[in-house]
Amino acid sequence: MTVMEQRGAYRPTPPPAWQPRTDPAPLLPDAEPYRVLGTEAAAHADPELLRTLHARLVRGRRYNTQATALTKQGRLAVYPSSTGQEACEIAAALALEERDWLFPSYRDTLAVVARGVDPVEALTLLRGDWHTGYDPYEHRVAPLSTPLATQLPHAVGLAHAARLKGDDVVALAMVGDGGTSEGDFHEALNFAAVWQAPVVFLVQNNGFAISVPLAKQTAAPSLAHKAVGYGMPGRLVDGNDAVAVHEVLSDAVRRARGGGGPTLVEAVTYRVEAHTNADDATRYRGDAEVETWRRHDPIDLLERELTDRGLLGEDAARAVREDAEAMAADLRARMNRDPELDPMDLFAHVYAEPTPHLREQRALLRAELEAAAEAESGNEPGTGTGPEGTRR
Amino acid sequence: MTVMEQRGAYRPTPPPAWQPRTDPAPLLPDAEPYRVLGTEAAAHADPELLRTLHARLVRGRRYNTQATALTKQGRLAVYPSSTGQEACEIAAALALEERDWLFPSYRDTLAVVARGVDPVEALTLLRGDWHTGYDPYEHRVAPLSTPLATQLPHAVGLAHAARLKGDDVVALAMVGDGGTSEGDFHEALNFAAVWQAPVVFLVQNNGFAISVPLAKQTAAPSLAHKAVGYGMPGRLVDGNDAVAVHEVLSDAVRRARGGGGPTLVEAVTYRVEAHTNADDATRYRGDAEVETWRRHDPIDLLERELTDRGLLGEDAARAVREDAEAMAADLRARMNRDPELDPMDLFAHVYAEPTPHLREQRALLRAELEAAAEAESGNEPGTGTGPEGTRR
Amino acid sequence: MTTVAAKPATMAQALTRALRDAMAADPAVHVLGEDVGALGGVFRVTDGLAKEFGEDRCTDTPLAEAGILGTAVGMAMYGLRPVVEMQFDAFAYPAFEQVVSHVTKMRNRTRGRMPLPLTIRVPYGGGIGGVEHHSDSSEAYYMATPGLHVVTPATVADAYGLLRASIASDDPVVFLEPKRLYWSKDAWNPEEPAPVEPVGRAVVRRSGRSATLITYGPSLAVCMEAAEAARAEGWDLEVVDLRSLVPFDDETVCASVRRTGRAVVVHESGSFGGPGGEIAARVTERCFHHLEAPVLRVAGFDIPYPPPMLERHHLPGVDRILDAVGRLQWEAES
Amino acid sequence: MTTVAAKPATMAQALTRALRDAMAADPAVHVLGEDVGALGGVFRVTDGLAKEFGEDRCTDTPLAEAGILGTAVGMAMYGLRPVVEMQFDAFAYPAFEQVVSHVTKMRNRTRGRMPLPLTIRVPYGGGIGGVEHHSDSSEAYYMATPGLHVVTPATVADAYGLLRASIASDDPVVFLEPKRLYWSKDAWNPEEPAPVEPVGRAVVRRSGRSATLITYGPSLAVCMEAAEAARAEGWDLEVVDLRSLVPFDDETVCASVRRTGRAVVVHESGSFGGPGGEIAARVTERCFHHLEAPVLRVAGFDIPYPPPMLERHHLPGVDRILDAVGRLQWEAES
Ligand SMILES: Cc1ncc(C[n+]2csc(CCOP(=O)(O)OP(=O)(O)O)c2C)c(N)n1
Ligand SMILES: Cc1ncc(C[n+]2csc(CCOP(=O)(O)OP(=O)(O)O)c2C)c(N)n1
Ligand SMILES: [Mg+2]
Ligand SMILES: [Mg+2]
Repeated sequence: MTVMEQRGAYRPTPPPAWQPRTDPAPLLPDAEPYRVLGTEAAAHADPELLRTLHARLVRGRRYNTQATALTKQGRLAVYPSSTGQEACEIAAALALEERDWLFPSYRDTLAVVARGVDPVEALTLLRGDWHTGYDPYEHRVAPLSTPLATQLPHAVGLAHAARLKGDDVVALAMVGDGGTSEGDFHEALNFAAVWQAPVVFLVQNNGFAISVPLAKQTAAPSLAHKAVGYGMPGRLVDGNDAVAVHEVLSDAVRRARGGGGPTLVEAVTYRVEAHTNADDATRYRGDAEVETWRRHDPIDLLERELTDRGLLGEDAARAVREDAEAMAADLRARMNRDPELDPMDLFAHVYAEPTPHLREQRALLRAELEAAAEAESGNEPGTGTGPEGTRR
Repeated sequence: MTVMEQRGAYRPTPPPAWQPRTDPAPLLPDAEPYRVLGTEAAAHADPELLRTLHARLVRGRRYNTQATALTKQGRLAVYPSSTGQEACEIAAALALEERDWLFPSYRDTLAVVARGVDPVEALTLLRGDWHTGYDPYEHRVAPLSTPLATQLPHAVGLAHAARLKGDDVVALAMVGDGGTSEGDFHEALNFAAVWQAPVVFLVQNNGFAISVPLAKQTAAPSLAHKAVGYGMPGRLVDGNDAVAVHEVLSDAVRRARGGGGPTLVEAVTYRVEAHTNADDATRYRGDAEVETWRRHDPIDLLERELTDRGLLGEDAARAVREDAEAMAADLRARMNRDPELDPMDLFAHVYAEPTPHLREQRALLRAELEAAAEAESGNEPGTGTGPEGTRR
Repeated sequence: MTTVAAKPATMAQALTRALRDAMAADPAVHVLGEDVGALGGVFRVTDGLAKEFGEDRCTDTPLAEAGILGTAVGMAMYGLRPVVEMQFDAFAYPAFEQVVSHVTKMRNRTRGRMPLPLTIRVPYGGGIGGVEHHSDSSEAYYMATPGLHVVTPATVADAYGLLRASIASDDPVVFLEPKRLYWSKDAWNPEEPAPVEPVGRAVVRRSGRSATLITYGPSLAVCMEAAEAARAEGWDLEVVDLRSLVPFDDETVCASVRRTGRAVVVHESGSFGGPGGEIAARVTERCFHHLEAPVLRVAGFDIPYPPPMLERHHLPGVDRILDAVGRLQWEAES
Repeated sequence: MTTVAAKPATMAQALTRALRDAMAADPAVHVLGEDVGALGGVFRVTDGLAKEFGEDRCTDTPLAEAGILGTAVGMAMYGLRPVVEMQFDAFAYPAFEQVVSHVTKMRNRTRGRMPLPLTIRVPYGGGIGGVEHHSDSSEAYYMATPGLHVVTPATVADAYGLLRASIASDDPVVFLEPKRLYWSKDAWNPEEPAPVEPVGRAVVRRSGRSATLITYGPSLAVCMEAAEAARAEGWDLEVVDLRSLVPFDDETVCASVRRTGRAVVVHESGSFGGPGGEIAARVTERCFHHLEAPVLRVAGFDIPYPPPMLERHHLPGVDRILDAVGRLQWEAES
């Protein structure tokens, strides 16, 4: 039985007999973002989940500040911080089972690390020693990569393939509010809905695409409202409420896993830092707005709940901080070592086997490097290793 | 004052203070396609409009059958007939003022002709003597062209430009159900909504994209439901009810003209013929379905109404048929003359001025043609004019 | 296996057979694209596959080329071997970002951990009276993108063999199918297809001593005809069919040019920035002292592809090829 | 007009000035792209334009490159003269279909009735330590697409003059801005910019007798340095800056090569199917009997652009150029 047969093939009917192909009502998001923390529902939240989320968020925040500091020291080419968005990053990783797949956007290093990828390997792209530092198959995390929204169809294809193979695998794909404007967003959601692929799309609406505010990005009531146009449910959630995001994503993952098809989740959050360390946010927004959002900080929200319920003692809080500091210290130490690089790697993986043409170019580079090494050992050492520095 | 300021710039607010940026309710389409003919509302329809629509639809149908016949005679390379969809084609053209612009999809020759373009010039692309036969500025009709959905952003840009210049101009852009899956559809609708550009998007949902039925194209409740995701109203209409389509499009045009922004209209119709003369529709659909739709024919629907109300006498009906036959006879006669072609035109309009490189190539072709002409006049005539036939 | 005598088959039939055999041999092979299912593709190349292997193996997709290729990337990431059909050359452009930014970079990006064995079939070129946007030769774009193989058959047997090899390749392949050869026929035995070799070898289709015509795909037949006609002028032309633009078979091409000392590259694609520039440049770099004349190019003009009624003026024909051969400075020899 | 003494300006500043002057001179000129408004673009090239001309003249668009270019096409159809900014080379690919299927074809399609005077600004090339997808050289794609002009400045003064000329052109122009030259400085008087000539003329940046280096954009400075270093080897190199790849100035290039008898094409873009093949082929076609050696190419390798820490091995440097010059068969001369 094919995918289409399962769902009953649509046959066009003239308007006298017309009816909507799916009921739109359940697909529409609620008018307000779903929240747990600060509401009565919070009382029912599992204490263990609250503690785990809290520890992971604190660790995540520390990772962000450490990585930003490393850019100042020249150890990273660039870092797009997710400070303020940690609830989304961590919840996305935690909502998945080990066998599932994560498709991050370029900003989602934190989700990648939360999924289990080595914190240093997750930074390879931004450090600049290679494009992807980790084996995507080890933790089932697609490569971090910058072309926006292009990872979304990949997630759909992978989830579809897994389903065709009979594997119980869900893909969670992340994208920013800006990325929703790209054609790839549209095509991915449409394919996912038509194929009923087990995918969850998480849009982090952090208010900006670099300098462009949401009002110049869309006129929609919410980004979650886009879902109905594909025939999938749209869910709106407070992106700074880790418990709420975790719940909404877990529901969507469960739905996908059960054959219910894809879901679009919009998490309303805010990019508290500049776009990257290279950006100057004062050019396009004022402090007041940032301040409003700092008062809705995802870690604060969690801590308030934990403290109110007496779930975070002095010792536990210290342990969380120490764990985060240890991670940061390790990251610093390892990032302060220069990576070992072999320029010949440039030719190693362009094809399964280099073409004759590439073999020629590889030989040229090898000859240059050998000549340079000779010149260096024979003459003054330390004149650099690039072609420019080595001739004479 | 800029476009954005007029609309009040959105500023991100944390979820405690969150509210939808637009009210989604009025954007959602009705559950049933809007109909007039065959309902009580038909009694209020303007007799003059009914008669005009009828005459134009009959003429349109005749154009379709004539053009299809011309393909059989080898006078057209290909023809995608809009038989069964004439109500959409004609209503689209009639809903516009002269100063407005029409952006047709490749199937919409009929709308182009209904807009005033010469029936022969409208066929240039499909006849193959050039790409576009008419001057787009004469009747404000964008070139008929095949890459699907790519005309939609053009329409948005043109409407936006007109608005910036202070001109009272609306653009109506047509696309098929298949075309809604393209990224360009998404990007165009989003730009239009953000810019509040005076555009109307008309989707002719004719059930198929070549062989692919709608169920494999989308899982949405209707294509009109896509509108809410852009923050524009979606309207669903019986695409075989010329009066209903005309009314819905006229409303949307009026709204756009008044500064109310874009509208997405889905007209539910059916492609009664094969995709083009070259297609074999029996491979992917049965006769029964086609029959259901033939019983909901747009011309029949109109004629029933006109007859019921005594608005179409014997003489008037004959006049309508004769007018259509005269048009067809003229089309036949003119299409049966070989167009006059000058191969040197290939170089005339690539740039404002040919580059030196193109001048060289132009000289080569000219020399070849001159040699061929000489050979032909000197030797046996009639050996063809192409480079292949002329050397010896 | 019973031996079936070779009888005429079209290139389209050979391609269908290649897809079918590849799908039968490897359950990881999935075909997807617009109208590839019930219709069998607008050129009928996927005819019967959905019926034989089911719609999950041969899938009609929504109408969105970036989506088709983008989901195929995801499928390949999960271990499938997708074969994507782009309906026409010009309709592959929406998928260009996926080609350049992911298809060709995934293996390298992940140091070989995530290869993308996928084949992108693109009917290409003119000569079929197609209206605007139905006759593009887009090989220059793909050639200039490292990480792809670019393959194009010129014969019925190669259509089978090269498509099988492309699907079997662990690298992404753009497989360019010359539209105007779809209905060309050749004696070919589907039960005994030539052994499937990896792509990358050009072949000498006609031996000659005077000059070499270097060509591929839709222009091979024209070159063979030109070589025949050239005998009347006293020229004995060699014809090399590249079969793949990437990998490029310098060895076969240069061996021929060193023998003949003269060469003309022939293709439909525009000449400026087209394949011929690369070919002429690399042949010249490698054979400079064997050349009696510059390597010339006979190509489409550098204009948007003409409307059907004018395309014959654009396409490289026998006369234009012979004119170029005539300019190969024959006096210099004597 | 008061005369202001020439003082150092960056290429980015000259580009900003060109946009500002073009907008002031012609109300039809509109700038649009991602972050071009309040932010002034990620390279600050549109700095101040939204403030001076309003957001309707310098507009932050939604994040969708095909949408940006597609709407710009519509704006040009209505008589505006849009200048589109693509944020980085690799992020122009989503707009590729609009470039190939409409931008370059509208004038021809309509027999000149609907010209599309629009400029697509693309920051391109490497050398700035950019992460993956931020260092592509995409000129080969645009060169192979008839109907476009392809322009790229190598000096501060040219950045101003060529951008003004491109915006003034009635044809669509892809204007490639070498990222690594944005902060390069040169004495330049914004009040007395060089007269704006139409694009299409190459210029000899350094005269020499031994061999010609043919280059453009980001590689000009490297070639000038190489020419300086070559003096130690006894070579007196001429350097030609193409300034536009389309139109291509055969006259200036061939005059130089005929004088020197030897040539090397230098660019960052990959060599296979890259600009150098076309250039080498056409120079050879036109100057064959003047050539002492084949025209050689020094280019980026045919690999995905490397990560920042390895890019110096990829980019053509002085030594690689001198090595190529050394292979120009100098023995043959004596
Ligand atoms: C296709 C593409 N276009 C442009 C860019 C340049 N760019 C990088 S990040 C960014 C903004 C992204 O905004 P959003 O999607 O909201 O994600 P956020 O940065 O807020 O996480 C832009 C325009 C890109 N990376 N890819
Ligand atoms: C970008 C693009 N992809 C593919 C095609 C080939 N093609 C031509 S018509 C067609 C089907 C279009 O379906 P739809 O949009 O529903 O319009 P209809 O034919 O029903 O009027 C296809 C796939 C094309 N013209 N453009
Ligand atoms: Mg954002
Ligand atoms: Mg349709």
